[in-house]
Amino acid sequence: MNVTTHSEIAEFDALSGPAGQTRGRVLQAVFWVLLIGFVLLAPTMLYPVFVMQLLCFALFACAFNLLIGFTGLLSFGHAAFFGGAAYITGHALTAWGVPPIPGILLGAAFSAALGYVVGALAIRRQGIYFAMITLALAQIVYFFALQLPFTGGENGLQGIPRGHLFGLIDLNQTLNMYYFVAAVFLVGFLIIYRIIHSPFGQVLQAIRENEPRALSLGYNTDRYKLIAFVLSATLAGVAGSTKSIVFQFASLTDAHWQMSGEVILMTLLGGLGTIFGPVVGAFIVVALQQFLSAIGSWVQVVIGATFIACVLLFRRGVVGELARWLKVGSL
Amino acid sequence: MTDIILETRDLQISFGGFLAVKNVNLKIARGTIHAIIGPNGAGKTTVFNLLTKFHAPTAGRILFNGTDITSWKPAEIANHGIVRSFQISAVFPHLTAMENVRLALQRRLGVSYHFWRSKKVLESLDQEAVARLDQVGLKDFAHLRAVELPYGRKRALEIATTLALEPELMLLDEPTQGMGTEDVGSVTDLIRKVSKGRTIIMVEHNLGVVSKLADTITVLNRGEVLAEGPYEVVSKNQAVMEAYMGVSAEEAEA
Amino acid sequence: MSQTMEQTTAAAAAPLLHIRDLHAWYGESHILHGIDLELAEGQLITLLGRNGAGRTTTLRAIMGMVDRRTGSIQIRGQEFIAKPAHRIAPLGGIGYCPEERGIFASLTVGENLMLPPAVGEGGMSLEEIFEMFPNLREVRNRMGTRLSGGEQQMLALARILRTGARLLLLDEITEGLAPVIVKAMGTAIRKLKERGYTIVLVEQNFRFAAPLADRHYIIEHGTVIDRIEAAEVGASMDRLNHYLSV
Amino acid sequence: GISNGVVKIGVLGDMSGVYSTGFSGPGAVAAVKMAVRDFGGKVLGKPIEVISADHQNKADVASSIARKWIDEDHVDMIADLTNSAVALAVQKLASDKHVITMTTGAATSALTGKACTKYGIHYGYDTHALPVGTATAIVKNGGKSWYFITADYAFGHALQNNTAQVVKALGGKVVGASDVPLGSNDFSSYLLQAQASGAQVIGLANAGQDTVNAIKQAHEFGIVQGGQQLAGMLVLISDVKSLGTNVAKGLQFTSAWYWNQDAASRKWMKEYEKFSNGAAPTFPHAADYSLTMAYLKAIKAAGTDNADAVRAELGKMKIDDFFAKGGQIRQDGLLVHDMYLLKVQQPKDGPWDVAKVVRTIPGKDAYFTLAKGGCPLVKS
Amino acid sequence: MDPMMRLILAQGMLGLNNGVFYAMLSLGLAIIFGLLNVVNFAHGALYMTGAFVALILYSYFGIWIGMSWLHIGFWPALVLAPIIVGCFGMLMERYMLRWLYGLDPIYSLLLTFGVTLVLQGLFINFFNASGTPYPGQPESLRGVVNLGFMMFPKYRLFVIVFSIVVCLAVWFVIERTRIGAMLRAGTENPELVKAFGINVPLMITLTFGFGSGLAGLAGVLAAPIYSVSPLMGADLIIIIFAVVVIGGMGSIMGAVATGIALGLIEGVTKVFYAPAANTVIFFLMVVVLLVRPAGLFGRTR
Ligand SMILES: Nc1ncnc2c1ncn2[C@@H]1O[C@H](COP(=O)(O)OP(=O)(O)OP(=O)(O)O)[C@@H](O)[C@H]1O
Ligand SMILES: Nc1ncnc2c1ncn2[C@@H]1O[C@H](COP(=O)(O)OP(=O)(O)OP(=O)(O)O)[C@@H](O)[C@H]1O
Ligand SMILES: [Mg+2]
Ligand SMILES: [Mg+2]
Repeated sequence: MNVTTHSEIAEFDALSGPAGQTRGRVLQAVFWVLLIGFVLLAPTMLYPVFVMQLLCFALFACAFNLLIGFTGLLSFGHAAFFGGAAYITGHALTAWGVPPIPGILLGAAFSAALGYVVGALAIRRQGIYFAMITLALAQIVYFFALQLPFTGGENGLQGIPRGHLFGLIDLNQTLNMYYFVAAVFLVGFLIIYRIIHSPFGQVLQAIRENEPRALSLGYNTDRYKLIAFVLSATLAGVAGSTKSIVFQFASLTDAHWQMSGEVILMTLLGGLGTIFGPVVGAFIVVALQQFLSAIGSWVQVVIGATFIACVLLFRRGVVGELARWLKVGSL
Repeated sequence: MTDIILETRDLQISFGGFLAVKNVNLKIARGTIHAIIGPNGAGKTTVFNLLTKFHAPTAGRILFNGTDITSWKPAEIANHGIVRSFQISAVFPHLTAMENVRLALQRRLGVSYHFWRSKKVLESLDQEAVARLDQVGLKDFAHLRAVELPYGRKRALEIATTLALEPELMLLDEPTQGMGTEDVGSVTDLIRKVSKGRTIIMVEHNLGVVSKLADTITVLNRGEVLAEGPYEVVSKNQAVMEAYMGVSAEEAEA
Repeated sequence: MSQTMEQTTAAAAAPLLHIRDLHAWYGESHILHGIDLELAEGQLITLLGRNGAGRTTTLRAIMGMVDRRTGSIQIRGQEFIAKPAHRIAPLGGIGYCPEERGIFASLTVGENLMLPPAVGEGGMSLEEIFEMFPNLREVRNRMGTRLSGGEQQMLALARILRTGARLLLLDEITEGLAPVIVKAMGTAIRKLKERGYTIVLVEQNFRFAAPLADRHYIIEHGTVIDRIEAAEVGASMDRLNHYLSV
Repeated sequence: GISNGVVKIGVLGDMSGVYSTGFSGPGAVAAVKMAVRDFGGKVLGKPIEVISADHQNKADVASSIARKWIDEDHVDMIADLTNSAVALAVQKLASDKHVITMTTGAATSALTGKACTKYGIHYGYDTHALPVGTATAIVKNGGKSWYFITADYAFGHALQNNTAQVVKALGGKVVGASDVPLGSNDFSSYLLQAQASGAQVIGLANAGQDTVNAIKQAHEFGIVQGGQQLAGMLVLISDVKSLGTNVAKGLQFTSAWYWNQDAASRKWMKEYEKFSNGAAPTFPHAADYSLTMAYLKAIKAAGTDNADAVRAELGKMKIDDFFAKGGQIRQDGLLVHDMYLLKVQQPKDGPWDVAKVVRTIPGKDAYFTLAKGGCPLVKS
Repeated sequence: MDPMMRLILAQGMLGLNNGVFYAMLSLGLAIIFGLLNVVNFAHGALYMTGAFVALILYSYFGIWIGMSWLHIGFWPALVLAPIIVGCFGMLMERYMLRWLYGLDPIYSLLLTFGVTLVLQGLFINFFNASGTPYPGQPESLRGVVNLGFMMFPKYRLFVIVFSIVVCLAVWFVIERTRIGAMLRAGTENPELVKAFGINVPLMITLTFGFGSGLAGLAGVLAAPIYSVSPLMGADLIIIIFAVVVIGGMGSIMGAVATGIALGLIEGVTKVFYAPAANTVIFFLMVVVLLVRPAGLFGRTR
């Protein structure tokens, strides 16, 4: 029996002695400062809606990374959770007049449930099959998004009201909306950071690196994988819900497989299995789309080429390469 | 009558019609080291996989301390004290040696599903983890990542991790494979040391190691038990000589 | 061109196969720890040793079928250590018969037989092969794995004879065969030797190998621990028994 | 005065998808630019700038572009908005931000009905006006039972509903419908369903390439030979061209404009062909030209580009040019003007003369009345 | 005949028509997967490229070389397009995928996904996202055949027969020829095949080329039926993935049979509940996963 099945994703061979560890800590601190500083100050320098979009996708990518980077499972159907939650939140806000935060929670709950079903089915097969199955299941979700009466089919759910936070703060004010999104992002990011650095996270990493061994140590790996899947789906849902409030829109684009591909690109580009990588990756991809939109559909070519370059030349991603270059364990 | 910790009854598995293990009846006495030898492809690893539920047997039963465990899941087996090592070194390469061992200890705390807690809660285990590493001579390497350890040390780490689960029954698949001579010696000593108070089943090609360690030897050939007994008995067995060494009867007499 | 000339002259004097300090790894497992051996054109040597000693790995290392190898492998004076796996057989004129026989389950006997491409002049014709292994003629259209162990072994040998290889690496060709077939294999190997083939034989069955070999190498733990010429076998029986006994 | 010292017109259209060749696309941008040129490039002494973008037929893409145009680039008016889902989304968003939209490519009558807005103008045609000509003619000719093949989004459903109303009002009936995703490339299975339904008429509530594909495949499967009639509810002359007049023979369709309808139109057509390097215009392109002119004239008349003032001016103006005859923009934002029922013919006046005008439908018959539209703004 | 029966048969014919495309595509995918362990996401894009090559040969190539009267028609395209697409596939294997062997197969999936985006983007840029009709359908295949229960276009009938013949031919080549024997042997035990002196890397390149060529061929066949559009392969590839999960990657014939069967099922579903037709395959996939995780013809790898 072949037991060397640990995935080679994010294979670091950099040495990290004690010196590397201190350096790693310093660098992490730098990243934290940069991140929080950026989140707080960005709307003064950049178009706030653009930054909100960035943050939503960054959260989405981080949630996705929880699965691929820290559990070693490539889901090719994460758009289902992102888009699905967007629809649920949109509907709750539009039709039932639910306030924003309960709306987001509803979306997240939906994604969690959906994640449970998809995850339970998909973990029956491994590796490449896992990817194909998640893709196909996401396609079913897409079908429902297209067919169910409340989703508005190809029109999408339009004009979702942003509403008032705690009945007080008007989210139609751009800056209010912005800081709400920033808060959601930071909370989500912290949750992910905590999951990675929890006892549970340790087991996930063990499973990623050597599943049979983890199994022989008495860990019910399928259960852990499923929980990780559900967590990832839930947070992806939070990102989707928030985005639907920002743009007042839930549409098929959010649930389309190309979205699943984009989130993979963001994560890969930033660095699979790194903490800050997906944020950086999301920034690069969203900014690329934004600034390249002038050249129209060439965007897709550029995105595709980035994908190829990433896979061929720097599989560790921007942050992963940086970590290796600075010889620190993880960022 | 000896105390039997593990027993198999007519254990059998076929892969697409190919019987890799046929009618294997093992009785492992508590507190002994039991070696399984046999030519490549005899089914040794497969027997291990059956015992630890990585494969489901096509027929037969497995009894552990008298309980039928045939239908248990791999994780359950491990939780009841049967832990295995692997033919190829099985560590978590990007975790430090200490974290490797700690993963085995961690289950005891019952926090493994706690994704909302900081892993600082695990630090209470650090001391014990280091002690375990010390047992196998890896104390000084506690903070190196496993991928950075030389091969022999990885095997030692694997054994330390396995031990940390305090298994009643340890299964070691070719613990000395791919090691230099010095390492073989130290691992042999290590196994002898840790065998106190527990039962070990091991697969090993290196007969030097087997003869030094094993109380009982089972010889497998083509999925079947060919002979069983202490080293002196098995090594005189005619069938074993032929099947395993290819020395025919006349030659042995000559 | 003069260089090629030199090589050919050198080859005539040098052994056909010359291995020095061969190390090999599977992944991280360091299996061979420095193998040295040599044999001249037309000779037959055996690699003896216990299970797991590394004899199979030696042959696989020659064929480039390990994850990493270092040292030197010269065939007719040409260095092979850095050659990619698929160039080794044609360049060296080698036929390899693997331990598990390597019969392809999804191919018929005929297809299995015709699969390896020619690596040299003068390969046996189908007629010659069927003469040598009459059993194979009848089972030509059967699927590879529906053969008895003995037939599979014959097929594995036969298919490399077809290729015109002059250097044969044979791994445990008597493994698990009935005595009568072992005998037949013995006859076949003897015939091949008479025809001038050069052969490396990995064997557990010393009785089978002894009368055929010019020299025995004893391998343990990935190194050659002893080397016994055919003539010395009688005198060295004790030593041999010690190496090989359980 | 002019905000930011420039009048910015954003052409938000389908630049690469199913509607990029007939309804929108580079042809629409050209029409708007030509209008700006013809207006003199300046209004109230300030330059006029035209920017454009591709909404890829996705309402979300469109709204985020529109949002950015309005927030960041200070666009004063958004034109074209082909695709009903896009138009509905952008019209609402822009109105919330007090920016005028002048939709032309999109057809749904909801734009000036339930979903009407203060600054949203629907210019050219709508799903109510289309069947009035075509469906009436067909039902009166005996095509009483209908089966619809419908583009599965706002536009298709609106067109199907409006057509069904006309059919029922004249005593016909609808026996079934198939919803087909936008941009589908195989209509054969839907056509078979339609065939099996036994309906006399297969109504195509779709547009552009979809309509062309459906008609072509109906011919391939011998459905027309089998005795059923096809009715394209929204057909452009470019569609007729790509079908070929043989396949399209006998087809009747309703259009907001036909280039060969009068001298002014022929003249404009020539100008446009010159301006856009030989590309022939469709009626939405003509509408794009006409609406730009109207908008600029309104600014000039109002003396400012302030949305409220310009909108008021647009409501007051008589719109009467080569494109719109007897046109008037109502309170709900709808431009009411005459429509034409065309019939495919063998070309006489050059390659684009694929049809002839059979009947002119006066604006008041073609469009719904203010009261019937259901626009909430109209109450007072 | 009962009209319901008629409709079922008619939709079944269309389903068969789709099914042969599924079969041909999953066949190519299975061949590539079998030998290289690469799941080629770009397979759909290669199919699309095949269709475009046919379109370009007919409508544009002449203009490009300044001979606007030149239209390279369907029959030459049927030969040329697979060759061109096959060559592209070989370049892709040789200069990209090769660097990823030995890594987690996920990377090759991602790489081919990237290739898909690039190809789609390029064709959108040059031909826009909507379909362009392929005008080169051969005269001899125009018109309809009366099947008794429906009028069926001759061309589609040709496609069904031709594709089945191609699938059988591929099956024959793989199961009955020496080249096929090498391929099968390579799938089973590439190491040993290499040791026999067969240039396995070259064989892999050629196989990839062949699999890609099959996709290209399917593209040419599709061109006259569906209008040629940059996105024509995008949704198809996901269906093909589901086909592969249902059928398992076990056997060549398994891929073909599953493809055709699913096309038929899809077609018949249209009769009863048309909106579900696009998804029935995915539901089937779920059922198969629950009952036989390895797929209908699959062996676990
Ligand atoms: N999952 C499997 N599917 C099919 N055949 C298998 C599987 N696992 C093992 N086998 C076959 O079962 C037989 C026994 O294999 P096993 O690995 O148990 O041998 P072993 O005695 O451990 O040999 P070695 O000393 O080489 O490790 C072999 O012929 C092997 O090919
Ligand atoms: N693919 C592999 N990966 C890791 N270790 C391996 C592999 N193949 C063989 N080994 C190990 O290498 C060592 C030498 O094996 P080898 O097959 O060369 O032995 P051998 O002398 O031929 O014995 P046998 O009589 O069993 O054939 C053994 O310990 C074996 O377990
Ligand atoms: Mg083994
Ligand atoms: Mg061997």
